[in-house]
Amino acid sequence: MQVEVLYFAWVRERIGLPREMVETTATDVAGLVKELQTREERYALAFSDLSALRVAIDQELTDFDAPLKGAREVAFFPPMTGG
Amino acid sequence: MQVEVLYFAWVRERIGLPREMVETTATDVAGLVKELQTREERYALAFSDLSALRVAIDQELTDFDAPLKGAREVAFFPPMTGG
Amino acid sequence: MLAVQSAAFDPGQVLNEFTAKVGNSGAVVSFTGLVRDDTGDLKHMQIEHYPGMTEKAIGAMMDKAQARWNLTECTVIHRYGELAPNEVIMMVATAASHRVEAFEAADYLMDYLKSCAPFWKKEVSHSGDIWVASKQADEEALNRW
Amino acid sequence: MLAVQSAAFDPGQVLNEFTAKVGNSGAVVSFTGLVRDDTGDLKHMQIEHYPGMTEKAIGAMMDKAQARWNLTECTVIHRYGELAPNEVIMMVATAASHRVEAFEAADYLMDYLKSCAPFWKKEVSHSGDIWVASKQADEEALNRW
Repeated sequence: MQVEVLYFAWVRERIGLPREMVETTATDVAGLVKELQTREERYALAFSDLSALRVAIDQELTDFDAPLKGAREVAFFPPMTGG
Repeated sequence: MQVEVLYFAWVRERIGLPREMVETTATDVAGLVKELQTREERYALAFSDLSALRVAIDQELTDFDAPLKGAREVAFFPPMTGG
Repeated sequence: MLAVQSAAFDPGQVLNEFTAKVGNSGAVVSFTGLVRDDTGDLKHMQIEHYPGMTEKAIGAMMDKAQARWNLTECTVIHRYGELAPNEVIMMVATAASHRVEAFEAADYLMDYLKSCAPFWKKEVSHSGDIWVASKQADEEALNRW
Repeated sequence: MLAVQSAAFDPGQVLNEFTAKVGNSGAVVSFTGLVRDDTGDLKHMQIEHYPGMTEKAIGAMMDKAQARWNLTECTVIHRYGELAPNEVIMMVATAASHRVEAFEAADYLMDYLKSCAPFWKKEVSHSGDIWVASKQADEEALNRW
Protein backbone atom coordinates (compact mmCIF):
# COMPACT_ATOMS: atom_id res chain seq x y z
CA MET A 1 0.00 0.00 0.00
CA GLN A 2 0.92 3.65 -0.35
CA VAL A 3 0.90 6.00 2.56
CA GLU A 4 1.98 9.59 3.01
CA VAL A 5 4.54 9.89 5.80
CA LEU A 6 5.01 13.23 7.58
CA TYR A 7 7.87 14.34 9.82
CA PHE A 8 7.89 17.23 12.25
CA ALA A 9 10.40 19.16 14.37
CA TRP A 10 13.80 17.42 14.76
CA VAL A 11 12.50 14.28 13.03
CA ARG A 12 11.87 16.43 9.94
CA GLU A 13 15.30 18.02 10.29
CA ARG A 14 17.14 14.69 10.65
CA ILE A 15 15.38 13.09 7.73
CA GLY A 16 15.63 16.26 5.70
CA LEU A 17 12.11 16.46 4.34
CA PRO A 18 8.66 17.27 5.71
CA ARG A 19 6.68 14.54 3.92
CA GLU A 20 6.98 11.79 1.34
CA MET A 21 4.89 9.06 -0.24
CA VAL A 22 6.03 5.63 0.96
CA GLU A 23 5.27 2.23 -0.58
CA THR A 24 5.01 -0.23 2.28
CA THR A 25 4.16 -3.86 2.97
CA ALA A 26 3.96 -3.24 6.73
CA THR A 27 0.72 -3.97 8.54
CA ASP A 28 1.35 -1.74 11.54
CA VAL A 29 3.29 1.40 12.48
CA ALA A 30 6.17 -0.60 13.99
CA GLY A 31 6.56 -2.47 10.68
CA LEU A 32 6.64 0.82 8.77
CA VAL A 33 9.27 2.16 11.14
CA LYS A 34 11.43 -0.96 10.57
CA GLU A 35 11.27 -0.40 6.80
CA LEU A 36 12.16 3.28 7.17
CA GLN A 37 15.07 2.53 9.55
CA THR A 38 16.75 0.34 6.92
CA ARG A 39 16.52 2.98 4.18
CA GLU A 40 19.42 5.29 4.98
CA GLU A 41 21.55 6.48 7.86
CA ARG A 42 19.41 9.62 8.38
CA TYR A 43 16.29 7.47 8.83
CA ALA A 44 18.11 5.12 11.19
CA LEU A 45 19.16 8.15 13.23
CA ALA A 46 15.70 9.70 13.31
CA PHE A 47 14.13 6.42 14.42
CA SER A 48 16.90 5.27 16.77
CA ASP A 49 14.90 5.86 19.97
CA LEU A 50 11.19 5.22 19.61
CA SER A 51 10.51 6.25 23.20
CA ALA A 52 11.39 9.81 22.07
CA LEU A 53 8.83 9.66 19.26
CA ARG A 54 5.09 9.97 18.94
CA VAL A 55 2.95 8.85 16.01
CA ALA A 56 -0.37 9.92 14.51
CA ILE A 57 -2.43 8.10 11.90
CA ASP A 58 -4.72 10.31 9.86
CA GLN A 59 -4.16 13.12 12.35
CA GLU A 60 -5.08 11.12 15.45
CA LEU A 61 -2.46 10.26 18.08
CA THR A 62 -1.92 6.51 18.26
CA ASP A 63 0.61 3.84 19.28
CA PHE A 64 3.40 2.07 17.43
CA ASP A 65 1.41 -1.17 17.42
CA ALA A 66 -1.56 0.47 15.64
CA PRO A 67 -2.55 -1.23 12.33
CA LEU A 68 -1.87 0.71 9.12
CA LYS A 69 -4.90 -0.65 7.26
CA GLY A 70 -6.75 2.19 5.56
CA ALA A 71 -4.27 4.85 6.72
CA ARG A 72 -3.70 7.74 4.33
CA GLU A 73 -1.30 9.75 6.47
CA VAL A 74 1.22 8.65 9.12
CA ALA A 75 3.10 11.34 11.05
CA PHE A 76 6.19 10.96 13.25
CA PHE A 77 7.28 13.65 15.67
CA PRO A 78 8.78 14.26 19.12
CA PRO A 79 6.56 14.79 22.19
CA MET A 80 4.62 18.00 21.73
CA THR A 81 5.60 21.24 23.39
CA GLY A 82 2.81 23.70 22.69
CA GLY A 83 1.06 26.08 25.04
CA MET B 1 -13.28 51.98 77.72
CA GLN B 2 -14.55 53.57 74.53
CA VAL B 3 -14.54 51.70 71.27
CA GLU B 4 -15.93 52.50 67.83
CA VAL B 5 -18.33 49.77 66.68
CA LEU B 6 -19.00 49.30 62.96
CA TYR B 7 -21.81 47.38 61.29
CA PHE B 8 -21.95 46.15 57.69
CA ALA B 9 -24.51 44.66 55.29
CA TRP B 10 -27.68 43.38 56.99
CA VAL B 11 -26.21 43.96 60.44
CA ARG B 12 -25.97 47.64 59.55
CA GLU B 13 -29.51 47.60 58.17
CA ARG B 14 -31.00 45.89 61.23
CA ILE B 15 -29.28 48.17 63.69
CA GLY B 16 -29.94 51.18 61.49
CA LEU B 17 -26.56 52.83 61.61
CA PRO B 18 -23.12 52.17 60.15
CA ARG B 19 -21.01 53.01 63.20
CA GLU B 20 -21.20 54.39 66.71
CA MET B 21 -18.98 55.06 69.72
CA VAL B 22 -19.72 52.61 72.53
CA GLU B 23 -18.74 52.86 76.20
CA THR B 24 -18.09 49.34 77.40
CA THR B 25 -16.86 47.46 80.46
CA ALA B 26 -16.50 44.21 78.50
CA THR B 27 -13.10 42.56 78.31
CA ASP B 28 -13.74 40.53 75.19
CA VAL B 29 -15.91 40.63 72.03
CA ALA B 30 -18.48 38.23 73.51
CA GLY B 31 -18.89 40.60 76.48
CA LEU B 32 -19.40 43.56 74.15
CA VAL B 33 -22.01 41.59 72.19
CA LYS B 34 -23.89 40.82 75.43
CA GLU B 35 -23.99 44.51 76.31
CA LEU B 36 -25.22 45.42 72.81
CA GLN B 37 -27.90 42.68 72.82
CA THR B 38 -29.52 44.17 75.93
CA ARG B 39 -29.69 47.69 74.46
CA GLU B 40 -32.74 47.53 72.21
CA GLU B 41 -34.80 45.09 70.18
CA ARG B 42 -32.94 45.95 66.92
CA TYR B 43 -29.60 45.05 68.57
CA ALA B 44 -31.04 41.83 70.00
CA LEU B 45 -32.25 40.94 66.49
CA ALA B 46 -28.96 41.73 64.79
CA PHE B 47 -27.02 39.68 67.33
CA SER B 48 -29.52 36.83 67.70
CA ASP B 49 -27.39 34.25 65.84
CA LEU B 50 -23.67 34.70 66.36
CA SER B 51 -22.87 31.79 64.02
CA ALA B 52 -24.13 34.04 61.20
CA LEU B 53 -21.75 36.83 62.21
CA ARG B 54 -18.08 37.58 61.81
CA VAL B 55 -16.03 40.08 63.78
CA ALA B 56 -12.93 42.16 63.13
CA ILE B 57 -10.86 44.10 65.66
CA ASP B 58 -8.92 47.01 64.20
CA GLN B 59 -9.59 45.67 60.72
CA GLU B 60 -8.29 42.14 61.39
CA LEU B 61 -10.66 39.15 61.38
CA THR B 62 -10.84 37.60 64.81
CA ASP B 63 -13.06 35.45 67.08
CA PHE B 64 -15.78 36.26 69.59
CA ASP B 65 -13.49 35.30 72.47
CA ALA B 66 -10.80 37.79 71.42
CA PRO B 67 -9.85 40.34 74.14
CA LEU B 68 -10.91 43.95 73.57
CA LYS B 69 -7.89 45.45 75.30
CA GLY B 70 -6.42 48.25 73.20
CA ALA B 71 -9.05 47.89 70.47
CA ARG B 72 -10.02 51.12 68.71
CA GLU B 73 -12.47 49.65 66.19
CA VAL B 74 -14.71 46.55 66.40
CA ALA B 75 -16.72 45.57 63.31
CA PHE B 76 -19.62 43.11 63.04
CA PHE B 77 -20.80 41.73 59.72
CA PRO B 78 -22.16 38.62 57.97
CA PRO B 79 -19.79 36.16 56.21
CA MET B 80 -18.18 37.92 53.28
CA THR B 81 -19.34 37.49 49.71
CA GLY B 82 -16.82 39.26 47.50
CA GLY B 83 -15.19 38.09 44.33
CA MET C 1 -1.32 46.51 41.91
CA LEU C 2 -4.38 46.71 44.16
CA ALA C 3 -7.41 48.91 43.50
CA VAL C 4 -10.70 49.05 45.39
CA GLN C 5 -12.90 51.43 43.46
CA SER C 6 -16.45 52.26 42.44
CA ALA C 7 -15.43 53.21 38.89
CA ALA C 8 -15.79 50.75 36.03
CA PHE C 9 -12.59 49.45 34.42
CA ASP C 10 -11.65 47.75 31.16
CA PRO C 11 -10.48 44.13 31.76
CA GLY C 12 -8.74 43.96 28.37
CA GLN C 13 -6.75 47.07 29.12
CA VAL C 14 -5.88 45.74 32.57
CA LEU C 15 -4.71 42.45 31.05
CA ASN C 16 -2.58 44.19 28.43
CA GLU C 17 -0.99 46.60 30.90
CA PHE C 18 -0.35 43.70 33.26
CA THR C 19 1.16 41.54 30.53
CA ALA C 20 3.39 44.40 29.40
CA LYS C 21 5.10 44.56 32.79
CA VAL C 22 5.59 40.88 33.62
CA GLY C 23 8.95 40.89 31.88
CA ASN C 24 10.24 37.40 31.39
CA SER C 25 7.32 35.50 32.88
CA GLY C 26 5.86 32.94 30.54
CA ALA C 27 2.44 32.57 32.11
CA VAL C 28 -0.33 35.07 32.83
CA VAL C 29 -3.66 34.01 34.32
CA SER C 30 -6.63 36.33 34.77
CA PHE C 31 -9.98 35.93 36.41
CA THR C 32 -12.84 38.32 35.68
CA GLY C 33 -16.01 38.24 37.75
CA LEU C 34 -19.26 39.55 36.25
CA VAL C 35 -22.67 40.34 37.71
CA ARG C 36 -24.99 37.41 36.93
CA ASP C 37 -28.74 37.68 36.66
CA ASP C 38 -30.06 34.14 36.99
CA THR C 39 -33.72 35.12 37.24
CA GLY C 40 -33.84 38.00 34.76
CA ASP C 41 -35.26 40.03 37.62
CA LEU C 42 -32.11 41.80 38.84
CA LYS C 43 -32.06 45.59 38.76
CA HIS C 44 -28.52 45.86 40.05
CA MET C 45 -26.00 44.43 42.48
CA GLN C 46 -25.11 46.65 45.42
CA ILE C 47 -21.63 45.97 46.78
CA GLU C 48 -20.66 47.25 50.21
CA HIS C 49 -17.17 47.03 51.68
CA TYR C 50 -15.15 48.00 54.74
CA PRO C 51 -12.79 50.75 53.62
CA GLY C 52 -9.37 50.30 55.16
CA MET C 53 -9.83 46.64 56.09
CA THR C 54 -10.50 45.75 52.46
CA GLU C 55 -7.15 47.06 51.30
CA LYS C 56 -5.33 45.49 54.26
CA ALA C 57 -6.96 42.07 53.81
CA ILE C 58 -6.39 41.93 50.05
CA GLY C 59 -2.83 43.26 50.41
CA ALA C 60 -2.06 40.44 52.85
CA MET C 61 -3.48 37.80 50.46
CA MET C 62 -1.44 39.21 47.61
CA ASP C 63 1.76 39.17 49.67
CA LYS C 64 1.13 35.53 50.58
CA ALA C 65 0.39 34.53 46.98
CA GLN C 66 3.42 36.40 45.69
CA ALA C 67 5.76 34.64 48.11
CA ARG C 68 4.24 31.16 47.91
CA TRP C 69 4.13 30.95 44.10
CA ASN C 70 7.05 33.24 43.35
CA LEU C 71 4.91 35.55 41.24
CA THR C 72 6.51 38.26 39.16
CA GLU C 73 3.35 40.34 39.24
CA CYS C 74 -0.07 40.19 40.79
CA THR C 75 -3.05 42.53 40.40
CA VAL C 76 -6.42 42.73 42.13
CA ILE C 77 -9.16 45.20 41.21
CA HIS C 78 -12.50 45.04 43.01
CA ARG C 79 -15.40 47.41 42.58
CA TYR C 80 -18.05 48.48 45.09
CA GLY C 81 -21.30 50.40 44.72
CA GLU C 82 -24.07 49.82 42.22
CA LEU C 83 -23.33 47.39 39.36
CA ALA C 84 -25.69 46.47 36.52
CA PRO C 85 -26.15 42.88 35.21
CA ASN C 86 -23.13 41.74 33.15
CA GLU C 87 -20.93 44.52 34.52
CA VAL C 88 -17.43 43.56 35.60
CA ILE C 89 -17.21 43.26 39.40
CA MET C 90 -13.58 42.38 39.85
CA MET C 91 -10.46 41.02 38.28
CA VAL C 92 -7.38 39.13 39.42
CA ALA C 93 -4.22 38.67 37.35
CA THR C 94 -1.12 36.65 38.21
CA ALA C 95 2.16 36.15 36.36
CA ALA C 96 4.81 33.49 36.93
CA SER C 97 7.46 31.64 34.98
CA HIS C 98 5.24 28.57 34.64
CA ARG C 99 1.55 28.00 34.24
CA VAL C 100 0.98 25.89 37.37
CA GLU C 101 2.13 28.70 39.65
CA ALA C 102 0.08 31.35 37.84
CA PHE C 103 -3.07 29.18 37.93
CA GLU C 104 -2.73 28.17 41.57
CA ALA C 105 -2.05 31.71 42.73
CA ALA C 106 -5.09 33.10 40.88
CA ASP C 107 -7.25 30.29 42.25
CA TYR C 108 -5.97 30.97 45.77
CA LEU C 109 -6.58 34.71 45.50
CA MET C 110 -10.15 34.09 44.33
CA ASP C 111 -10.86 31.72 47.21
CA TYR C 112 -9.54 34.24 49.72
CA LEU C 113 -11.27 37.21 48.09
CA LYS C 114 -14.58 35.33 48.30
CA SER C 115 -14.35 34.55 51.99
CA CYS C 116 -11.80 36.87 53.61
CA ALA C 117 -12.10 40.26 51.92
CA PRO C 118 -14.81 42.39 53.56
CA PHE C 119 -17.25 42.74 50.65
CA TRP C 120 -20.98 42.06 50.82
CA LYS C 121 -23.30 41.81 47.85
CA LYS C 122 -26.96 42.66 47.79
CA GLU C 123 -29.16 41.75 44.85
CA VAL C 124 -31.62 44.55 44.23
CA SER C 125 -34.48 43.03 42.22
CA HIS C 126 -37.92 44.07 41.10
CA SER C 127 -39.25 41.55 43.58
CA GLY C 128 -37.16 42.84 46.49
CA ASP C 129 -33.66 43.02 47.90
CA ILE C 130 -31.60 40.05 49.08
CA TRP C 131 -28.19 39.97 50.69
CA VAL C 132 -26.24 37.24 48.91
CA ALA C 133 -25.59 34.41 51.38
CA SER C 134 -22.08 33.02 51.67
CA LYS C 135 -21.74 29.46 50.47
CA GLN C 136 -20.33 26.82 52.74
CA ALA C 137 -18.37 25.55 49.73
CA ASP C 138 -16.61 28.93 49.56
CA GLU C 139 -15.48 28.84 53.18
CA GLU C 140 -14.45 25.20 52.81
CA ALA C 141 -12.43 26.04 49.71
CA LEU C 142 -9.91 27.76 52.01
CA ASN C 143 -8.92 24.36 53.40
CA ARG C 144 -7.31 23.58 50.06
CA TRP C 145 -4.45 25.99 50.76
CA MET D 1 -13.66 30.08 18.97
CA LEU D 2 -10.48 28.36 17.78
CA ALA D 3 -7.71 30.04 15.81
CA VAL D 4 -4.33 28.64 14.78
CA GLN D 5 -2.48 31.50 13.15
CA SER D 6 0.90 33.07 12.53
CA ALA D 7 -0.43 36.60 13.01
CA ALA D 8 -0.02 38.39 16.32
CA PHE D 9 -3.17 39.14 18.32
CA ASP D 10 -4.16 41.44 21.15
CA PRO D 11 -4.96 39.48 24.37
CA GLY D 12 -6.89 42.38 25.89
CA GLN D 13 -9.10 42.65 22.84
CA VAL D 14 -9.63 38.88 22.85
CA LEU D 15 -10.59 39.00 26.55
CA ASN D 16 -13.03 41.85 26.03
CA GLU D 17 -14.67 40.30 22.99
CA PHE D 18 -14.89 36.99 24.84
CA THR D 19 -16.37 38.61 27.95
CA ALA D 20 -18.93 40.47 25.84
CA LYS D 21 -20.42 37.24 24.55
CA VAL D 22 -20.51 35.09 27.71
CA GLY D 23 -23.96 36.42 28.55
CA ASN D 24 -24.95 35.49 32.06
CA SER D 25 -21.79 33.66 33.07
CA GLY D 26 -20.26 35.02 36.24
CA ALA D 27 -16.71 33.76 35.77
CA VAL D 28 -14.14 34.27 33.01
CA VAL D 29 -10.64 32.80 33.24
CA SER D 30 -7.88 33.50 30.74
CA PHE D 31 -4.40 32.13 30.28
CA THR D 32 -1.83 33.96 28.17
CA GLY D 33 1.47 32.30 27.27
CA LEU D 34 4.48 34.46 26.43
CA VAL D 35 7.89 33.71 24.94
CA ARG D 36 10.40 33.58 27.79
CA ASP D 37 14.09 34.28 27.42
CA ASP D 38 15.75 32.82 30.49
CA THR D 39 19.30 33.27 29.29
CA GLY D 40 19.00 36.63 27.52
CA ASP D 41 20.42 34.83 24.49
CA LEU D 42 17.20 34.08 22.60
CA LYS D 43 16.80 35.51 19.11
CA HIS D 44 13.34 34.07 18.61
CA MET D 45 11.13 31.08 19.19
CA GLN D 46 10.21 29.07 16.11
CA ILE D 47 6.90 27.25 16.46
CA GLU D 48 6.03 24.44 14.07
CA HIS D 49 2.69 22.68 13.94
CA TYR D 50 0.78 20.02 12.03
CA PRO D 51 -1.90 21.83 10.03
CA GLY D 52 -5.14 19.92 10.11
CA MET D 53 -4.31 17.77 13.11
CA THR D 54 -3.77 20.88 15.25
CA GLU D 55 -7.31 22.12 14.68
CA LYS D 56 -8.79 18.63 15.17
CA ALA D 57 -6.87 17.97 18.39
CA ILE D 58 -7.68 21.34 19.93
CA GLY D 59 -11.30 21.15 18.80
CA ALA D 60 -11.66 17.80 20.56
CA MET D 61 -10.16 19.20 23.79
CA MET D 62 -12.50 22.17 23.65
CA ASP D 63 -15.55 19.94 23.15
CA LYS D 64 -14.53 17.84 26.14
CA ALA D 65 -13.93 20.87 28.34
CA GLN D 66 -17.19 22.48 27.28
CA ALA D 67 -19.20 19.38 28.17
CA ARG D 68 -17.38 18.45 31.36
CA TRP D 69 -17.49 21.91 32.97
CA ASN D 70 -20.66 23.16 31.30
CA LEU D 71 -18.88 26.16 29.81
CA THR D 72 -20.84 28.92 28.15
CA GLU D 73 -17.89 29.88 25.99
CA CYS D 74 -14.36 28.71 25.34
CA THR D 75 -11.66 30.20 23.14
CA VAL D 76 -8.21 28.98 22.11
CA ILE D 77 -5.78 30.98 19.97
CA HIS D 78 -2.34 29.56 19.26
CA ARG D 79 0.31 31.09 17.03
CA TYR D 80 3.00 29.39 14.98
CA GLY D 81 6.03 30.72 13.12
CA GLU D 82 8.70 33.08 14.41
CA LEU D 83 8.01 34.79 17.74
CA ALA D 84 10.25 37.31 19.50
CA PRO D 85 10.95 37.26 23.28
CA ASN D 86 7.92 38.48 25.29
CA GLU D 87 5.57 38.02 22.36
CA VAL D 88 2.25 36.35 23.06
CA ILE D 89 2.29 32.69 21.93
CA MET D 90 -1.20 31.63 22.82
CA MET D 91 -4.29 32.30 24.85
CA VAL D 92 -7.10 30.28 26.37
CA ALA D 93 -10.32 31.73 27.77
CA THR D 94 -13.17 29.93 29.52
CA ALA D 95 -16.50 31.14 30.87
CA ALA D 96 -18.85 29.41 33.29
CA SER D 97 -21.43 30.31 35.90
CA HIS D 98 -18.99 29.72 38.72
CA ARG D 99 -15.28 30.21 39.18
CA VAL D 100 -14.33 26.61 39.95
CA GLU D 101 -15.58 25.40 36.55
CA ALA D 102 -13.90 28.23 34.64
CA PHE D 103 -10.57 27.66 36.44
CA GLU D 104 -10.58 23.88 36.05
CA ALA D 105 -11.51 24.03 32.37
CA ALA D 106 -8.73 26.52 31.58
CA ASP D 107 -6.25 24.45 33.55
CA TYR D 108 -7.36 21.29 31.71
CA LEU D 109 -7.10 22.96 28.30
CA MET D 110 -3.59 24.15 29.08
CA ASP D 111 -2.47 20.69 30.18
CA TYR D 112 -3.86 19.17 26.99
CA LEU D 113 -2.52 21.90 24.73
CA LYS D 114 0.96 21.32 26.20
CA SER D 115 1.03 17.61 25.57
CA CYS D 116 -1.62 16.72 22.98
CA ALA D 117 -1.73 19.55 20.46
CA PRO D 118 0.89 19.06 17.71
CA PHE D 119 3.09 22.09 18.30
CA TRP D 120 6.86 22.04 18.62
CA LYS D 121 9.00 24.90 19.83
CA LYS D 122 12.57 25.60 18.83
CA GLU D 123 14.66 28.21 20.61
CA VAL D 124 16.80 30.02 18.09
CA SER D 125 19.64 31.60 20.06
CA HIS D 126 22.89 33.33 19.30
CA SER D 127 24.62 30.24 20.65
CA GLY D 128 22.61 27.80 18.53
CA ASP D 129 19.19 26.25 18.04
CA ILE D 130 17.52 23.89 20.50
CA TRP D 131 14.22 22.05 20.19
CA VAL D 132 12.42 22.54 23.49
CA ALA D 133 12.19 19.16 25.24
CA SER D 134 8.86 18.07 26.64
CA LYS D 135 8.76 17.87 30.40
CA GLN D 136 7.75 14.67 32.11
CA ALA D 137 5.73 16.82 34.50
CA ASP D 138 3.66 18.04 31.55
CA GLU D 139 2.78 14.54 30.38
CA GLU D 140 2.08 13.47 33.95
CA ALA D 141 -0.22 16.46 34.43
CA LEU D 142 -2.73 14.72 32.15
CA ASN D 143 -3.30 12.12 34.85
CA ARG D 144 -5.03 14.79 36.90
CA TRP D 145 -8.06 14.73 34.58
